[in-house]
Amino acid sequence: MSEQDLEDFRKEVQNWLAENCPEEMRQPMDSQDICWGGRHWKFSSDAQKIWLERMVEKGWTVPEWPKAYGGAGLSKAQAKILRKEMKRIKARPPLLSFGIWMLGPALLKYGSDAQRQEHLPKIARGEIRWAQGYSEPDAGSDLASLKTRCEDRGDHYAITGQKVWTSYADQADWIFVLVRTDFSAKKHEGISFILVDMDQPGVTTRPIKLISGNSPFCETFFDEARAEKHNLIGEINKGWTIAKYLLTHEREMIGGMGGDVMRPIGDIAVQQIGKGEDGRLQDPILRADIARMEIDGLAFMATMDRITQQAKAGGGVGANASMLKYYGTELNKRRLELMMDSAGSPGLVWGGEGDVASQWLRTKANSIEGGTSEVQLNIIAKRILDLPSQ
Amino acid sequence: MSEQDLEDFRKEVQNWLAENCPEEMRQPMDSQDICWGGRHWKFSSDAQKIWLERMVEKGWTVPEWPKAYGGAGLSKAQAKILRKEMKRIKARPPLLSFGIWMLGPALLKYGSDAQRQEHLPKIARGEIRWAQGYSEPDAGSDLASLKTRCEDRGDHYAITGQKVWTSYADQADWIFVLVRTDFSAKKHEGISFILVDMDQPGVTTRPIKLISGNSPFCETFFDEARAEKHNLIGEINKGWTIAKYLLTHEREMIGGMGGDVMRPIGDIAVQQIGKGEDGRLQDPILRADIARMEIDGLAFMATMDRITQQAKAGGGVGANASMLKYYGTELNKRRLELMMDSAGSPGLVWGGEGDVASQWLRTKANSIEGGTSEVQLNIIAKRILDLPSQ
Amino acid sequence: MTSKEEMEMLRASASGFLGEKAPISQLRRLRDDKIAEGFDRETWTEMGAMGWAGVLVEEAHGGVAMGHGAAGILMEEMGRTLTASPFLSSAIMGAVALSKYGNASQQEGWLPAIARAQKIIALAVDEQRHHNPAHVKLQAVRAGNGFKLSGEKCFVADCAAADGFIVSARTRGEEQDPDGITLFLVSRDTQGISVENQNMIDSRNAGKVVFDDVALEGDAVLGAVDKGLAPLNIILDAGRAGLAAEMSGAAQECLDRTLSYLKERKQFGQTIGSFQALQHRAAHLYSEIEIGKSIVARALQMMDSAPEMAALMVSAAKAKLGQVALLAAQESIQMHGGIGMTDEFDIGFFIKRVRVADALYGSQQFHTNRYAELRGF
Amino acid sequence: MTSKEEMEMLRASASGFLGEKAPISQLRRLRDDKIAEGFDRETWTEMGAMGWAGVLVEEAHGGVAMGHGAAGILMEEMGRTLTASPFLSSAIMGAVALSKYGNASQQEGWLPAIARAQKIIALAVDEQRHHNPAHVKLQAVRAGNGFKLSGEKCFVADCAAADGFIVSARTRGEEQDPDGITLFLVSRDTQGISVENQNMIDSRNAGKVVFDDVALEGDAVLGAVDKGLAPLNIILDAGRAGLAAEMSGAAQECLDRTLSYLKERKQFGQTIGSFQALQHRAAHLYSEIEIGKSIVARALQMMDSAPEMAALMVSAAKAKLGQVALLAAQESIQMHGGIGMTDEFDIGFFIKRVRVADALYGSQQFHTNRYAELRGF
Repeated sequence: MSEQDLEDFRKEVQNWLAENCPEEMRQPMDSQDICWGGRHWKFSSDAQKIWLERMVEKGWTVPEWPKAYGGAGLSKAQAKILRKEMKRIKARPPLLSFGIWMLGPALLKYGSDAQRQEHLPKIARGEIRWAQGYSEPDAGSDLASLKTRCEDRGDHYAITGQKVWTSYADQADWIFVLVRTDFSAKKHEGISFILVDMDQPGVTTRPIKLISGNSPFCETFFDEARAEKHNLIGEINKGWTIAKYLLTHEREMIGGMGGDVMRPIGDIAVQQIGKGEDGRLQDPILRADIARMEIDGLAFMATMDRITQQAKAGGGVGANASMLKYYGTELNKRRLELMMDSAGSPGLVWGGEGDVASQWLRTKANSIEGGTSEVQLNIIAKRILDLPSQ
Repeated sequence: MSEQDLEDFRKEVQNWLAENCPEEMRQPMDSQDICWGGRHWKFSSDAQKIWLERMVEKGWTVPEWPKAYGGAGLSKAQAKILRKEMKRIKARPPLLSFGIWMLGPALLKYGSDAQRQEHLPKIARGEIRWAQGYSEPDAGSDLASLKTRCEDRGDHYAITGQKVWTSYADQADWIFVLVRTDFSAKKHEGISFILVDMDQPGVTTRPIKLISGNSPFCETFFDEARAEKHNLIGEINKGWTIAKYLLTHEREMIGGMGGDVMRPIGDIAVQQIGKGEDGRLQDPILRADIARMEIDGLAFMATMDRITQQAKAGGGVGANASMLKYYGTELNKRRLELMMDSAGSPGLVWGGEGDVASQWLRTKANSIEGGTSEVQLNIIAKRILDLPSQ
Repeated sequence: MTSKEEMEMLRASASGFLGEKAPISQLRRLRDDKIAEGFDRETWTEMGAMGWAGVLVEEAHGGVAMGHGAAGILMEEMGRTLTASPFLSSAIMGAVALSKYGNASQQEGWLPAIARAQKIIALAVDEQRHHNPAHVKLQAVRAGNGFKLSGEKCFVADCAAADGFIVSARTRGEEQDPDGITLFLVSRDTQGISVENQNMIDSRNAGKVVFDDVALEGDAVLGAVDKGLAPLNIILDAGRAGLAAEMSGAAQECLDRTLSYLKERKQFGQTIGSFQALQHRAAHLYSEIEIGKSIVARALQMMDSAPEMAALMVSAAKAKLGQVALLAAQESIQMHGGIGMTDEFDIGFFIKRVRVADALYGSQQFHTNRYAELRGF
Repeated sequence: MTSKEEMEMLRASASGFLGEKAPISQLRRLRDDKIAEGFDRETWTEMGAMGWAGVLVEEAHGGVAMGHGAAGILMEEMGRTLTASPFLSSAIMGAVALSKYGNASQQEGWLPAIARAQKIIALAVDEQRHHNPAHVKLQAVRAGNGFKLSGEKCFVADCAAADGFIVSARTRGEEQDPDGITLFLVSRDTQGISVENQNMIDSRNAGKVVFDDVALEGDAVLGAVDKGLAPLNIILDAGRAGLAAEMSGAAQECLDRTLSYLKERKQFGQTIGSFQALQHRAAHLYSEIEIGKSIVARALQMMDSAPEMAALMVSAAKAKLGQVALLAAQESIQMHGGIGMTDEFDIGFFIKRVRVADALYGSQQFHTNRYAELRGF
């Protein structure tokens, strides 16, 4: 596509957004303003509903997906323009979901055309909300030791077992699950990837209350839950390949949250603590800690850019996703520790000052979810540094 | 011994020192003023010679050793008084040596009376200078894998192999060596502890130049070196017990060097860098680092005292020697890094300002010699925290 | 002073009592039941009966006068069980304030009741988001024989249950002037005092106290008029040393619980405690905690032997233990993995308490800076 | 600006040349032979022939004008081999100073010779133990048409071989006054200049330069009278970004050598690189180095695109790389064990160079503080 074509596209996007993005959807949002979609979704406003419908119609909830599956078939360059233009007018995302982030990419890569046809458009339109069923109580870092059993019952599969850390499973419609289909094979070789409708008696969920007081995750129990045979993705017993793909994908996303690390906390500290006559933050020790943290934050952001660009040039991010995930999440933890240090006593009150305490506690999970920091360090040591196993 | 007896002893010591410690021996010393003794020792002054002779006569070079072996048979309380009184008048130690620190304690614990009789008085009198032969090129952290061969030749043993990190071996007269006497046994069970006269053609030494430019260590080569049979200490093949005892002993000594950690570096920095109008060190970032380092130094010193007192109350220091060694040496490295930071460019010149650069480089060995930090952490994990092996 | 043996007996009895009567499940219940006072009255009464509340009160006033070393042992054990009580506010800081600076009628009126856990004192000192005892705006204006107090204090621990407040007020000078600060002992029921509880992350009680034209007699002054900052710092140092002791107990408990988990949890076919990287981190944490305990012991000794000279050691201890306890809490969550993030599991209570304990009466940054200032650099 | 492909070609050719002609053994020989200049003339001449010395000089003056990104690649590769040369002093800082602030006769007189490695410029800026460019006592007093310079500079890198010095002098105001600093370009052979080499731990040349009533013409001024501090900081920022690049190369080399050793050394019957604790430390170090490289690249980009606005990024890079390279050097000695402490083994050369590179033109503490000041806190 020529520069001119892209410029035309930009104009078209600008015009369309100007006309179609409701004013209310251009306001700053917090977590309860997110539109997750799903069978039981209650729109928080007419504007939210209209905005989703209009974007769905354009295929812009999933702009790079093929038109056949509810997308707009945009090129990377076009999609970037769309993102930029939306950001320029501060348009809220019309729809967020694990379907868009996780299952969609997996189906596009490993699904059959029929499977894509069945599931992708519903994701694009926000009709079905998805959860992820990976970890189990005894399969955390060692995910491949999972035991959820999936048995062939002729015309369908029956699933029995327990998953944990299933995000918002209590509000989800369907779940993509890693299951064991062969108990006699080596642990990585008996795993399959399957889609399960949660609207059945065999599936129950229970929210997990976290130390932050919130419950974004659930335990999900399968008791002879039914899955249709055509909903097994890829080959049977080859689900680990898909799992690994999605883990790397997830890692990049979580590492990407490191974007937060550069929200300038020096400025926040100046507001909260004030400066002395010498123009320096009045807490000299905290000042040193914040300066070091900000420098690492700058360096990390520059690394995200550099590695993303290298990836675009070919070869992908590879095992460096582990490095980004490790460093970004540890940095974010440091950042929130310093936010707490800066906030002082108002930060120790639940719900006080941007709820910094909840944010702080939430970050402690960053270095656990999507593979712990220790797992990432193992991966770096083995795959990048080529150090031997014991 | 009653309080009154101790008071009388203190008076006696005071009087004796006042009369007998030469004025020159009460001046601050640096490393070239140390008296190491030995066959080829050249006294740096008459005063050094007289001071040694007088102290030897009193048995006060090794005050707690029995009189029969050249000591004074003092109780712990008396020895403490002697140390205190010497410190009060700033008396230099009359004699330092690996014989006093290392071999002496080993012989007192594991030697026969004849062996003690032969070697201890010469150590006490500074007549024989000892070196330690432990590490080998392929047996560092894994000391027990040592390969220096010791063969029975009927009336004597013949030793062949190579030792490294033998302190000042080029100036030593005798060496205590860990050798393998049984190559078929398990690695800890074929090791013996033996004393070797270095004044023979079968023993040669070569100084190792260090990154600091100094050469306190040597390589020592044994080529059919002769050792008398009566100079094997303890039982044959049971030398590992003695080695372990001395390693713990050495660890405590090196950890004890942590005493350095509290030489107040904040004051040095103030001298070197100056204070601003706010009364604070002019480098605000370094100030934060130094304050944290000093606090850890205070805490570490308090820990040395606490654990030494616990040890006196019975039970010994035990595996906590590893904790002290680990923490003390890492702290000392941090301390010298900050000394370099504070010194600025004059610290980057060889021999500049108290030769801080050499000291700084020297500290890098602290966490390697006497068992690396990694080995100490392994010991803490296994012996104190009771964590399982793989 | 108390003998080594008595100390060890005290520790054993405290550990037994707290483990049985006031374990973490008690704190969880206090939280879930939204008990405004933030502690269990019955447990506190029992602590009083055992003499704990009088640990720093002279025998003449009904205490047991065992000293700061003993108080530190109790704090350390309470740190292990995260037992909530007004011990720090009342039995440490309240007792020190009244014993050292109270007049005869203040002492008689309060000390015996403090020692028996019948009355509770809370310290109202902070006015800004960060601790800074020299920053006092709350005004005390002379009125007749006495004073009128107007202003606000925040982050007042145990304000909900307090029967009396020790308040720092400005009787002269500007906001940051070290001179011109006066301490007052004020009964809770005095006209014009209102208390606003806050929902703290450690589930204990703290909040704001507003003084609206509170009229006091002249004998409400604690110590000397205008000269309150030095006494206040000694009162605070007693509390800071106590908090350091509490954090050392909390850190040790985090380590112990983590070690148990490491020995039990299996991944990749192995006990995770056999992984060397985790072993080294646990061994490092062990070392830090040991180092921390020693400096706490020193600070407590100094509070017993020469409290006027204890500031350096107390700040070192408070700064070090803030750092160590946060490290311990963070490492314990990380090594527990996902389960450590769940509210159902007790480990998360530690990080929340440690954060509050670190901030209370000066964060690690505050005390690192104070240490450097006291050292003259 | 130089294309990606040209950059990669430059890196490959630099790596090849340095590995063959100027490996660490060259530095060892320079040290052992006590070569006062601290670098190898022949190698430097070859660098000139390859165009390296003119990397920042315009083509009109005989350079190749490839920019700071290219200069950074050369510094990074020289950091890997610890190649000593006056590249930083002359080809980076000297070239920037003259290109940006030199008058026509200064440019014509020096730039072509700099670009061909025929003349060497050194920067004489520090007067105290710590870098502080605003602190200038060295006096430049007006005398006739020109100036007389009196005073001393220390830690002047490459002073032994310098043909000319860029000197910061005070033409007005007090010691710390940012205003009143003037830069001069002074030929080495001017009457009154004496140089005293010091025996530096990195085996390169640096020393003191004394100016004793040095008489200069008015056209020896570089840039504007009294307004030298801002230009000086841009010249310094070029050097600082270069040093950060050098330290990133040194850090990477330390890691690479350590990884090789970890894969080869056996203890306890295992390759020590299989121990998880060492793996995690190596992986952490790898991450830090990657992070460090990115900020160096940013700083170099800024020097190319908007040098007046590069200060923040340059200080971030210099501070970060000082920290990362010292970590890398320390970890590599520790992981090599005893052998890492011996002079015979090359790894010890890195820690000594990194220490000097960290201190030169501002330590990590200096730049962390400068970063915070530029950020306004």
